[in-house]
Amino acid sequence: MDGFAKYLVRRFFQFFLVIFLGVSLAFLITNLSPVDPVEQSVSLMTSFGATDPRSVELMRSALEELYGLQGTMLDQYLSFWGRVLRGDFGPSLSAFPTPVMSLIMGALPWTIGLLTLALIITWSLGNLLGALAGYYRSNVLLKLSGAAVMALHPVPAYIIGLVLLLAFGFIWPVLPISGGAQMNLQPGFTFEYIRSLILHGTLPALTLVLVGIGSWFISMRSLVSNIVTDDHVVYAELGGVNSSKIFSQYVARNALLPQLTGLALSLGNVFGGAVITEFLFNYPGVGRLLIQGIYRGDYSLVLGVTTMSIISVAVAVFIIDLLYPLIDPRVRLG
Amino acid sequence: MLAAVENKSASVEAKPVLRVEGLKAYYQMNYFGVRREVRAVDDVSLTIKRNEIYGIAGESSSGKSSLIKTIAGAITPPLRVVEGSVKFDFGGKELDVYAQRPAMKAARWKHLSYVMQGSMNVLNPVRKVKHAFHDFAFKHMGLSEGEFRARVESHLQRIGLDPRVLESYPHQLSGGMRQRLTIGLATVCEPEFIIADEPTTALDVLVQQDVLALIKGVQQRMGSSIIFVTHDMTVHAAIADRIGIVYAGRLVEEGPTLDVFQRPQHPYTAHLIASLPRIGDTRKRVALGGKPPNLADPPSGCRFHPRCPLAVDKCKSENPALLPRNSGRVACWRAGEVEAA
Amino acid sequence: MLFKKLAAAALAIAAMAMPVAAQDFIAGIPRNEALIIQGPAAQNAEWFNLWAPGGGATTNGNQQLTADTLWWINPEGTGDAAWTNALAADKPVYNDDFTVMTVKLKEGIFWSDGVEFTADDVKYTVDTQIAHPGMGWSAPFTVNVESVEVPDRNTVVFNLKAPNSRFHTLFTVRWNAAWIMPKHVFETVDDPLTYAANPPVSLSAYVLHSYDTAGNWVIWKLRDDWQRTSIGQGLTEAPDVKYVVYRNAGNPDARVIEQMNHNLDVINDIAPEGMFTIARDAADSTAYWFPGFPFAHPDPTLPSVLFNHQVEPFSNKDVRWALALMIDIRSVAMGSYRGAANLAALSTPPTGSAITDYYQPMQEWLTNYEVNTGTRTIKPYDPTTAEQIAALVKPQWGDQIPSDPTQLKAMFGEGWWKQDLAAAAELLQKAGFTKNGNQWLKPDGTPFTIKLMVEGDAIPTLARAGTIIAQQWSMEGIQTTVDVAGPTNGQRLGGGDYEAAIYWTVETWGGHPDLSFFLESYHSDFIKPKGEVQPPRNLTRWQDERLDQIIEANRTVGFDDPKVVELGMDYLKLAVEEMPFIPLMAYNKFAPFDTTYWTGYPSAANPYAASGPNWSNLRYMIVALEANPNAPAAQ
Amino acid sequence: MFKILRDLLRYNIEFTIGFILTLAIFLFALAHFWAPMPDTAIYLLPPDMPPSAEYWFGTTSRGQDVLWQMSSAIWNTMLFGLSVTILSRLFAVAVGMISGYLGGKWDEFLMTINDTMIALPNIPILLLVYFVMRDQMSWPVLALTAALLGWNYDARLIRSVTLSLRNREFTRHAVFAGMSVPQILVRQHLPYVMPVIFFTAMNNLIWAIGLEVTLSVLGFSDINRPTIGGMIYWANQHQAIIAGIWWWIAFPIIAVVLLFLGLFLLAISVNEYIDPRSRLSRMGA
Repeated sequence: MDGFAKYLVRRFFQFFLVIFLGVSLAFLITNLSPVDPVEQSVSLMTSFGATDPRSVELMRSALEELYGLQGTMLDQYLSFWGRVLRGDFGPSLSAFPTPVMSLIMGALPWTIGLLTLALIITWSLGNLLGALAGYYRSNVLLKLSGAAVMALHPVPAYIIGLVLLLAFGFIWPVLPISGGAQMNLQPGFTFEYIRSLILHGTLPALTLVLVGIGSWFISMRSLVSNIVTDDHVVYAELGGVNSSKIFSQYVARNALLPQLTGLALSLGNVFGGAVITEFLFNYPGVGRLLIQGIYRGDYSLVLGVTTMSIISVAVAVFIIDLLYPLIDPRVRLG
Repeated sequence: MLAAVENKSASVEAKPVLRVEGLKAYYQMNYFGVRREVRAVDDVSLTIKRNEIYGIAGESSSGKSSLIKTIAGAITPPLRVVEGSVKFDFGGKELDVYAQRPAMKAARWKHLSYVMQGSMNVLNPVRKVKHAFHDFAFKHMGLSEGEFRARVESHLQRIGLDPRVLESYPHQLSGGMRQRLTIGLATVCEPEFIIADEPTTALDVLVQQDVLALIKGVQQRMGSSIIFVTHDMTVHAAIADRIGIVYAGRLVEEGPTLDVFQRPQHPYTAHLIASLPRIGDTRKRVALGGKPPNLADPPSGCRFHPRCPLAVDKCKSENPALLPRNSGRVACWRAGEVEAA
Repeated sequence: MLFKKLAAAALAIAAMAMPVAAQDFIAGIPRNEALIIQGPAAQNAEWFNLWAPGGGATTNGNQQLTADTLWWINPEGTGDAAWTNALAADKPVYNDDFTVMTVKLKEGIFWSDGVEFTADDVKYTVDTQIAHPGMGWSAPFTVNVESVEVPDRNTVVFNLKAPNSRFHTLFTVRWNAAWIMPKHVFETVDDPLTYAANPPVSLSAYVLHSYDTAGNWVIWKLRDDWQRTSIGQGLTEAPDVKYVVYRNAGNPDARVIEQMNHNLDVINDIAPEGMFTIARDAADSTAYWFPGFPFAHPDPTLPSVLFNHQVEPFSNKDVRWALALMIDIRSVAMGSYRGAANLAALSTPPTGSAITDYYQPMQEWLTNYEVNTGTRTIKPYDPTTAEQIAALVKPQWGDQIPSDPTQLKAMFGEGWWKQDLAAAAELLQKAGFTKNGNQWLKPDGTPFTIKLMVEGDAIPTLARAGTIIAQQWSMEGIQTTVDVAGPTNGQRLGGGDYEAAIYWTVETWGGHPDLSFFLESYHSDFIKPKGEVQPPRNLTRWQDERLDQIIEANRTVGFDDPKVVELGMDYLKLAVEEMPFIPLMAYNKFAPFDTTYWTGYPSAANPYAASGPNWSNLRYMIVALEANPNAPAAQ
Repeated sequence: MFKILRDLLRYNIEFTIGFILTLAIFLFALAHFWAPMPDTAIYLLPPDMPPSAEYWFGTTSRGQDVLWQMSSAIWNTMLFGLSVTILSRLFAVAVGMISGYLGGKWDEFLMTINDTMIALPNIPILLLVYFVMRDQMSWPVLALTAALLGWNYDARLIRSVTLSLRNREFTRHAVFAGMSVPQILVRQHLPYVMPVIFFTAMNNLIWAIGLEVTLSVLGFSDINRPTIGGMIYWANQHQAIIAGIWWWIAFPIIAVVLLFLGLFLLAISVNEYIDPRSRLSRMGA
């Protein structure tokens, strides 16, 4: 227990160090970006109206003050940490004065709902198919599905999404291609709304599944085909243990361990959003928010999303590290 | 057919439990340029009697491991049986390993168990030991869960293991304990036949002695037969009733252990025995020249001839058959001459 | 087994999906009472304060449908018809030296919460913004306004700090303008900068109905008292459009699909190819600005090749002219717009009143204009480019392309400069350049190469134009690479961090000959040294005394004075001579309308409103639309 | 080496198919050096021509031959992808093996950096770096940036392999035999790590190409340089899919898929060849 406590302290320290380094790096890169939120706002305000040059100067300095962008980078860095510790990323610069946090919180349920579901489907299906394909190497159906997955794997997400959009939005227009739910529908636990959510989520989720399944499939198949030559599997076969038991308890169970780490990491990454898919299907999630933030030079928002993402990945890695001994009896902490 | 079996059951004691006839098992590879066949098991015939420990000896890559895997029906392509048969006789029922696969599968562990090479790693690392017993043996025993557990525990105690190991994970046990456990697993169903492939190789000498005693003890209690493979002649001396010497995929000599050790008939056997350390023996060991042959391209005639101190021209061209001589069998044109050497 | 399950799941999804067609596209709102307009995704979906920074920047209908101010100019209109008195009863009245502007307001106009609109609202709008420097129109009010007086409830008097004959343009909507604030609402608010104005009080015919917190749509509904608005007072019967839906319809491909599925009535912009697809596959249910090719609606902006005059050798007008003469405008038109471009040789957009005020009267001058190449003089203008482009697109469009030159000029522009490589070479030699093999060397002996900046994704047609011009220059020995600036485009242009770029630096009223909209900012007083940020519009940092004189003269002339056109021509002639940037064409937008539910959209033949959904005067289109009697019945 | 290749070709059908596919696409991509027109030239051919005898894969809306565009695009994309893959493999191997073998403080230090990099979200960081670099952002810089973001997960994998090798018999032998740390890592451990490298390289390559396409789709690409992402970018700008110019996108995607199938088959057959374990089981003990 003493060893465990020591380990926990060390691991905790590392956890915070990772977050500190990651967020600092993100702050640095974001602040080096030449996209200036003040200029973006000024050009938004002046690009369509007849604005005389003297006013623009005035507008610029007023905005700098309003956005709190005065002071050195170090000042901003320190005040940034101060706010982060309070769970506040300050006001968004492109949606001033709405707090970044409320923008993220508005987008997060969409992203988490869509991505978590898609990830779980992808992970389960990819691992199941991959494990079966690795174990029953001569099965024709599995070979075919393997070939299909392999062929799909290198196709870019954007293309898969676009093809789905075209197929189910135009050629056979049965699914909505844009947005998160039907327009003017009251959100709530009503059949109508949930059905609408599912319908709107189908194409983006399908895109994510088709895009993501390949790497799980391939890594699982490779893990399994290594494990089937392990002594304990060969021995179980010689021992006449029935093959479904060998598959589930001797092969898949061992192969799943590294995949769980991958799952945890991917779950952590959910907070970063699925940029291309959200962008393509107009899904109101974090990925779309992030891209808008980048385009508009809203580095409060970009930093907010990035920080959330860093923290969630670090937490996921941390949790899986702590849970690992429960999943894999060989690993002991300390 | 069934009637014939019934008829023979009277003479069950006399019947061998394992009969290997003209067995040829080759690695047939078209991979990586090694397109030739590797004749890992080349025309081997042997029988093993009830209640007998049969040792198979030979250098590494002599094909002894392939032979025992082929006997166990544990081969996967590219190793294939080309000719011959492996037949067990369990309680009077003849079982052809390669012709009756489903029956063979059902017989595993009930009648035939296996102690594998590197058997320290044969237990599933992520499951507790008790699951292994359950998976392997439960269905053969016809017991309730509780009875089964009690049986396993008493069995473990008998072989000197604390039943609490059942609740452990394999990595929590020492190498010796794991080995014992494997033997326990292999013997829990009290099978008629046990195949043991280098079960003691990775153990240190003290544990090795311990394990050998255990195997022997279990065998004697159950009256099982064991086919036992190791390159270590001292192990054979300690445990085997009969031994067979394998060289380059062929059985070159076979006989009662004592006879083979005292009067080896094949020059290769003689070499193996001569190279054993003996107390008080100060003679210099003479190393055998050359390397074990490449099984993909074996020498003509007697495969041992390039290394044989007694080789004559005939050895290079004609392959000697394994023929009875004295108390055993030997395959050598100059069989017996080695005794004088 | 698994595959069976998968197939079953797919069927289940399909079964759930089938009823989509049978369902209202918008829950609870009859499709045939709603006009669906393309809007962008709103980041700040719950924010309806138009006066805070960035307020109104999202095209969600807020400023398009609820805000109002004194006057409007229809960018497509000509002459008096282009002018609308909205909240003002009449045109602005200035005193002689343009230091006081008096405005009479209309009566009987009410905010949507029932409070009457008065002169106090106007005064409050100006005073409040001056008091809060972060607000949208705070800066121009601070610069211009000394005080605002309200002698009676229908009159506002602005006392200006200095003479300004264009002060009223702050309250004149082209795209937007200083919208009037509801005094009775903002008075109760602590900080007008952080007030979300949710729900917004409307001063125009539509009012907020509902919106998506995720920013994908906003629905506006016709006010019950629509008559008590400036737009309603001009109508004889209630508008057919009961609901206006601004929805984010996704990327250009999704927009085309949605319109062909009749889920999007008004598209803001798509690529020419998307437009052609709609014209090919959905011709029966769509309307366009032109009835056939080139379809597009020209915005009053002027995409040009911009040069940074503070970077050598672009300060030399001979170099700029040489680069202009190296361009084969026909390829540029074909490559950027598939020929559907409205070409411009003059430095003002060829739209609205500019055609009759400037382009047509100046044709003769252009035809006779001479350029001295150093060795000879040439007449570079080619008035037949419209016919040439017509010949290029005829194979694809056949009978849609008329043969009457006048009609062709309306479609493809009046004319442009002939590609003249020999003259271009002479001009470069005149500027001290030498040619080594197929590579031009600058006077200092280094190779002449150009980085041509384009925006890229948001304005794809200009990126396309850029790659063609780059290729033409490269082929003539000036290695040109295209540099995509993306979101940094505006800043790099403003900061002078570019050599050459494709963008616009000229925008006009469209419906009025006055050029002060952009020209005011071209005065040399506002030019910043290299490295500092230039205020909007004079992005090339062109500096010329003659230009300053024109600008100064324009300041002292009234908005509707005939002299305005004369000064405009002086500017245009100067711009031809100096070629500070190479004007290419109008910014053509492909904005097809779905006629399944609505008819009576504006067009080149009946340009009663602008067609872009982010232009505020779209409201004049919305109230004019008629329900299509053949529309599918509501469910 | 040559003999191994010949034997692999002769006796391993998977290797043969993979080899032929990869070689064919490599030669096809190589052919762009002999293209009849520069790959940046536009409007030299009639636009929007469907595939025909004259233009096998049709022409783009920009008047380019899809065949030659693809040829250049595959070359450039693979150059980018392979650069990312090789660079990131180097990082991953170095960090993973050193961390796994040395353990202790070094391990903690390297894994902290590693975990930090894992936690950084790729797309925003890449886009921000793109903004910072602006027109200095050439493809090698982009490749380096991507490589810096793409090694960390695999480094952890390699670390765990090395960790398990550290306590093996042969490592102890090597230590007693006086081998230096780099020698042990390179000679003794690398062969075991190689399969991991091969297997992750495929995924990394796909990731890198996906990244290139993503950046292009979002409008952050060097549009002067034909790449797979660049082709998609331009096809998008011309709404090619909706306009029915499917050959502009379909052929490059098919080529990429074939290339990856080829690479995958190569990888699994070579993997079998170099994996000490699977070779062992094949040869028999």
